[in-house]
Amino acid sequence: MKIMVCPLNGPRPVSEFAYGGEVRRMPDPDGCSDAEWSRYVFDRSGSPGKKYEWWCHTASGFWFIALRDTALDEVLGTFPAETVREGMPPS
Amino acid sequence: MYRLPADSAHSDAWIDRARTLAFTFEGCDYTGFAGDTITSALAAAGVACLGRSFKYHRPRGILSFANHDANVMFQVDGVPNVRGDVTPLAAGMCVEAVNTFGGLAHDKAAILDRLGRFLPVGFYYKAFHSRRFAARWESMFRALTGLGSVDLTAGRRATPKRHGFCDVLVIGAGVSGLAAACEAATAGARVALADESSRWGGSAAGLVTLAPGETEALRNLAQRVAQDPRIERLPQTVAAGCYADRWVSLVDAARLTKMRARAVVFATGVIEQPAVFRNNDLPGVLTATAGVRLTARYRVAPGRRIVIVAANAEAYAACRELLAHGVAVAAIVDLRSAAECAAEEGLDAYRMNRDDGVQVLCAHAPYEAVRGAGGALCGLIIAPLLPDGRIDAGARRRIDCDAVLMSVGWAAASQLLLQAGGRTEFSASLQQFVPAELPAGLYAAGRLNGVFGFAERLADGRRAGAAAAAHAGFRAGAGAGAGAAQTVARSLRRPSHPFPIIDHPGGRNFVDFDEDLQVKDLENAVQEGFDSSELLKRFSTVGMGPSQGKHSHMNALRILARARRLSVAALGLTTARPMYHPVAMKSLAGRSFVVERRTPMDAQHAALGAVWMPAADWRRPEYYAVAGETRAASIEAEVRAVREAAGLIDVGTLGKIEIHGPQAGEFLDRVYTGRFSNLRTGMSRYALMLDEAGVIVDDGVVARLAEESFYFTTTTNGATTVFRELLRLNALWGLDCSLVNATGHRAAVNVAGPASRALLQGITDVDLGEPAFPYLAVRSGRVAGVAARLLRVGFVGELGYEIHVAASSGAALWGALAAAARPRGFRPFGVEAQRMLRLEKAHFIVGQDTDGLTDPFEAGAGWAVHMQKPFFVGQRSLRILQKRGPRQRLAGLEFDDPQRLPRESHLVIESGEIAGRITSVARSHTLGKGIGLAMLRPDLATVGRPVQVRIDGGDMVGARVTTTPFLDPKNQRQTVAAASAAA
Amino acid sequence: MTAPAITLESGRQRAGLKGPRAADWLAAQGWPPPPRPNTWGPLPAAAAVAGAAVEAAVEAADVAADDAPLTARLGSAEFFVEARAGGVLRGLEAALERPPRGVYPVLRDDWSMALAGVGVHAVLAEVCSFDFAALSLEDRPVVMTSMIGVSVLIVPRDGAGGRRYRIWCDPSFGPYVWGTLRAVVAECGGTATEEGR
Amino acid sequence: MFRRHDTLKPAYDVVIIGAGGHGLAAAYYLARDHGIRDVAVLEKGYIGGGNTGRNTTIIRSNYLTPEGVKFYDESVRLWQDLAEDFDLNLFYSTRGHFTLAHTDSAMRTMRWRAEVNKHFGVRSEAVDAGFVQRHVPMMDMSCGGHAPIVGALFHEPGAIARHDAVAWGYGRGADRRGVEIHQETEVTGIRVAGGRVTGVDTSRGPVATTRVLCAVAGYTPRLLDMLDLHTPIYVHPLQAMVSEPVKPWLDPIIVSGSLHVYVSQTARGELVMGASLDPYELHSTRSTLDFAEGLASHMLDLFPFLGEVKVNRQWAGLSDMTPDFAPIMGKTPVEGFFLDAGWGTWGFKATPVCGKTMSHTVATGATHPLIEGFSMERFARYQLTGEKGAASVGH
Repeated sequence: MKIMVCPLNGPRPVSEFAYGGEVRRMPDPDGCSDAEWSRYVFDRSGSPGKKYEWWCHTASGFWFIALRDTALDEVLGTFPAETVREGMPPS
Repeated sequence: MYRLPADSAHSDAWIDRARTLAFTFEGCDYTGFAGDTITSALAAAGVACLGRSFKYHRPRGILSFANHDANVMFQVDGVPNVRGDVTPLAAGMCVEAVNTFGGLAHDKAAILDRLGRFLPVGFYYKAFHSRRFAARWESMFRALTGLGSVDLTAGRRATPKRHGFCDVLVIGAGVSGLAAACEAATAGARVALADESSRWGGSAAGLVTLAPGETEALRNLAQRVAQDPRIERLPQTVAAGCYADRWVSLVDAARLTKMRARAVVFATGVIEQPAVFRNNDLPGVLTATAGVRLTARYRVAPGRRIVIVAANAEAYAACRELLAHGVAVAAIVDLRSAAECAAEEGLDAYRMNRDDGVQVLCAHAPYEAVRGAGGALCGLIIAPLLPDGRIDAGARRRIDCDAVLMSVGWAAASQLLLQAGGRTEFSASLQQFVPAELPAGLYAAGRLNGVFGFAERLADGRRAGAAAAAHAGFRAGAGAGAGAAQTVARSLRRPSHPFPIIDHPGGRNFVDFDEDLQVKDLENAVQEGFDSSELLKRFSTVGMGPSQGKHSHMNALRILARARRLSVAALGLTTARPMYHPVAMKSLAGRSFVVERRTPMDAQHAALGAVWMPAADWRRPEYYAVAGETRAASIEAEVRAVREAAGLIDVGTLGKIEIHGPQAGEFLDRVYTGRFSNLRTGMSRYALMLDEAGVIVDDGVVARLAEESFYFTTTTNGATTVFRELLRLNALWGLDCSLVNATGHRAAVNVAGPASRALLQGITDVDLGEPAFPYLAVRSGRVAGVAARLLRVGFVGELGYEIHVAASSGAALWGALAAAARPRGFRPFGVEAQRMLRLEKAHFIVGQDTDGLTDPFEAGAGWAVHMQKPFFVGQRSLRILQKRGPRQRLAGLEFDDPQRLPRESHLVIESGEIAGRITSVARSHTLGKGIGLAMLRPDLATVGRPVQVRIDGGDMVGARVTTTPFLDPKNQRQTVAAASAAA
Repeated sequence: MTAPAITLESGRQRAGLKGPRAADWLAAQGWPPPPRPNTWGPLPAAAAVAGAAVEAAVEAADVAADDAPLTARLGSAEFFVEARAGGVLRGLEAALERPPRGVYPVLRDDWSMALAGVGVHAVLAEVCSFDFAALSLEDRPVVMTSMIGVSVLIVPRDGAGGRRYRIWCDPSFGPYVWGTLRAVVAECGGTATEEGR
Repeated sequence: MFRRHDTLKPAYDVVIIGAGGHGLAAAYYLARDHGIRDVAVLEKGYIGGGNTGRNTTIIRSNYLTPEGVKFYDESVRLWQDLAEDFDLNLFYSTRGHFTLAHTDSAMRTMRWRAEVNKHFGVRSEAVDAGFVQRHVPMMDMSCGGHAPIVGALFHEPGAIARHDAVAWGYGRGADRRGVEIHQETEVTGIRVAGGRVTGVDTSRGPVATTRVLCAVAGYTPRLLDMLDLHTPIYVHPLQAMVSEPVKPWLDPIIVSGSLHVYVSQTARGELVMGASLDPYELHSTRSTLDFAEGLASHMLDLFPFLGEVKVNRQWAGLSDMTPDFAPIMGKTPVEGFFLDAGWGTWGFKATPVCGKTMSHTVATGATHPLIEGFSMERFARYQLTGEKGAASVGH
């Protein structure tokens, strides 16, 4: 089974984690148009690529960010969740 | 075939003649020896025909004797599709052939063999498809299909599963595998060594004609493996699948081991491939390795007069081994030219001819195997093979024999390596696919790697073992790891013939023995346009049988290549997928752990006669059964108790969350539609949660315990996902607050009813009186001596208190409440009564009265939404939804005839169109009415509007949209008035 | 012990706390927190005396050694404290009733079990995908993982009786975890006991 | 059965991307019903090599919403005649389809579906546990004691068919009518001028055309990227596995939403088994062990006697999912570019009607009435289809 390296708990099989989807920037709800908002709510970057994703180690309730190649299922790196607020390093 | 006599020269390596085992096959009695497999015992008894083929029901015998003989599968003591060639014989076994009609000897379906020419490949697709035939073909095929049969009465067998861990996993314990394991262990790695066989040595095990040095080397390796504490030995273990990050499933009789390895060495070897010629499927025609294993290990001679069809050095080695065991070989028919033979095998051929009278015929090919009286093999017709590859059928002649051994080539057992993400390429010089690119941590060794010589395989194994250990972080010290530097020494000879396929006008030259596919079947498929390996496989089903193409895919590729005038290299293999070898479902399933949650009062509910219903991972009392009372009556009585006196319900399955910190209030403002930052300490408020699209996903109650501390509940079903999402949002927003999940650590009971205050006051130090403890207030204190949190709630529409205590005090709390309540007509109530009670108050249940698209306005919960807040999840979407307008509305219905009510999910029909659906319905005895909630088309959702509902059988019943709540619209029962009334 | 043995423990006293100031506050209470996330530390000497005294009365010596009071650091800002006898924790519990800003009490009503004996790793291999055998105990690890589908907290310790694993889980999963583990232990030829029975 | 074309023509009336069931069906109906025969079907791999050849071949129309039911019911009707249409046996076999309910809330959804179905004349019934037991007597109604079956949705017309043959049949039918099928031909770009399609670039050179139909399931997002079109489509693998052949014992198709199992027995005697989507995004068709473990365990909950039956092979396909579990079909903002996507886990059963409706839309330029509810714009308008409610229950 796939191994995910949790920044807190170390390498664990992916079955110990919950997938939280790709990290997406929320547009300013008051500034954006209805169209922009609906795109944020529904649209996804569906093509394979290197994506920043939310993952949660369920046994410890610890959320973090993983950079994963969704074509090959290769985890290229994991980061603490704060990274989301500090702004992500480029894929 | 027959058992060789005990012989002083060669001890019986694998069988114990002192212990005979009796068993039955097709109803007849047989005996074998301890150590025999089912197949070797039958072969020793002279039974040649062991099964019938899948499609034509032709008699079949041993082909490869290597765990992949799809035609030698048995029904053994009720177990279907048992591989006889590897299954150890046990006393009293009841063995039967699969896929016969009226028994193996007189299989009625054998008629299909004669019909054969009317059943070309793809024929199934082309016949019987008209309406007229449709029904008939189906019953026909369903009758003929399948192999073994399932015993529908067998019980579930739970075999354990375990996780395994090692630095280096070596798959295959042949010469190279053993060397790899020892080398890796020498470097200090934790090694696991797995092999299908019960003995180490692979194909070399048990051979008496190895060179002395080879025998000794093998013995030393086996001893080393047996003794080294760093090597975990896994004999009789099949590596069935190789998954991501070197996660390998290892299957043995007892269990499934999920092995996590830092590095894997594939020493899986090669699988011998049959020559393709007419009647190559007759019992008595088998691969040379099969014949050698029968002879050397089980002391069963394949025949009394044997012909070997040859195209490589292994053929001559096999011949030597047979001769050494005193088995007569009449002739070697070598497909290679005289020059090639002379160059490669000249000396061997000369010696065999001189010393043992073995006739060696070069540049000849098998043309047809001949069936004698009684169906047994009686001869092989051979013909000269011309330089251009054609057969000179005119010059054919017959050699009498009772067994034909085929040694014309190999297919790499690369399936696992490919599953693991390895890549192979076709080597024209070897006529074999060899590893090209391997992902980090994966290594190949031995014949799989194209290395055939004994010494070369030893070295290649050492090289791979050292490299694997190094990858896992273990570098051998000086002296050890001698093999590490060496490069792969691939065979200089050609172990496989480029085209061991002989055309015959009469066909019956089988390529795939599982699926009964002949040369022309594949050629026709290519003709039809199924001319890539994947399409050919799907249309002809080549390689789709139980052996997954292990004997057919190389020859099928060669036929495809010839038909398309391409090289095998240009075509490539079909994708390799798990399982490498079929795995029983019991092994995969294991004991299957099913998570169950229990509240601390579980035993008390059971004692009270609880009838359970599942709720998330929990079980909750649906109602409490009372002797001599119907389900309906019990539920009605539970409702009445709450309305007239008091009732208790275990609400411990609700999600219970604490949030602390300066920004806890703001956090709640963001995740719920309501405002909580302004909630007064000691008070609570209904809370509604949306997703980003504005859809209702959960609800509960938020209580403020202190300036910076809140305690709130979620639905039972939502508890886990809601808490997880809140953790994510907290990580995302980085507010100064932290969340605590108290769901399992706290027990909770709701005591509700006009008498609840009086009941509870007796056992608590909290002042429950007005105005000390008003509606929606929350207090801390002790109940029955236990530290408790009390919330005054009104979900069921009565004066009521939710009491939350530590889980370990839950049973005590329930006991105390029960004791206090009994004199007052106490009755515990279950989920059904609670649904009735809340329905009378028209409180919706998320997920029952709302669906995956319901927004708060449609649900009539707009009052709980504070659009003027700066932000909350779903708010922006609600603005859009407000513009769009509701697509449905939740409304209360009162039915015309309480005796004739619809069921939940029955449809509201308006002038022939679906105009809504009933989400909740019940006959309220409190009100003496039939009431319900329905999601209606907005234009129908106006008070007083009559609607029609279609019930079972298609009849219509009438109802009228009414105001809600149905009961006590001013909510007086759950506030002051009701309380004083009851006091 | 010659075979795996599992014990359902009772009578443990536990406290939990979390928050930005939890570590400092704990230290101020005389409970030095383990410096690194997901590690544990023993009870400070002062408290230990009181604790040990009580324990000596109730427990066999070797178990008391494995079973001495501990503080576990779960992630960076959450702590879990357990002692066998109430006396040890009374002070801390009292202080937690009125915590300062930035320190939040966490109710810990876990079920706890202890797994030990020869073949203990065979048992664990059937119920958990974590490689405990390869785990070094030098820096006192705390393992949060999933066991038969349930989140558990595990503290391994090497004691007189060999490797011994303390296992904590949410009480609502307690009966399931206990029932399953005792069955697996029994299958591996081991024994199961409930304290106070 | 189909010809191999050595060269691509410089231009075609219509280019269809993807030689799966959907693409070939569209080509077939374009040629047969609309007389448009100058069509090229471009396939990166081989005919039917995608989800057409990877699904578990279940055909049913027991959906939740009017648009869904009508659409699939038309499809089931088309299925019946395909074999004669193609002169090819599709092994279309009506088995009856049980979607098991283990909780009263699941039962509510079953009844909801049954009622909507019956309203549109589709034979479905919410049945009780006794009915299920009578029809599948060998099944353990307690499911190993932890998920007792309380009832089911019984859909009598539920059927299975030989998935590959469907693609081959449509392929042959299209081929015979002049459509060119080009395998091993990958589309590398889509040419647009002034907001309308002018052609496609391929691994074998450019092709001019004014109409492109994209029917590539899991590869849809990659194609849409070429046009900078955005959709909610996300891709997760869906896995399946098959057992060795055993003598027939299971007639109906059995689906359990809460146990994540669906199973049927093929004409060869194999048990074809599937479960729910993989839990995270991935664009590779790798297999996982935990899938096989979980599915086997749930299979034994239903059929404890299968312990000794061996699993022969596992595989996976890429499911193109949407937020409301309904497809995205019809026109797009790029004129001349038509989309048939978002089929997730149930594209196979809709193959014929997708071909019909998409060919109509491509040929006439007018969206076929049956697919109006599936437009790409519905998300921006917050007009999602109600299938979301049904998603929890089976395939």
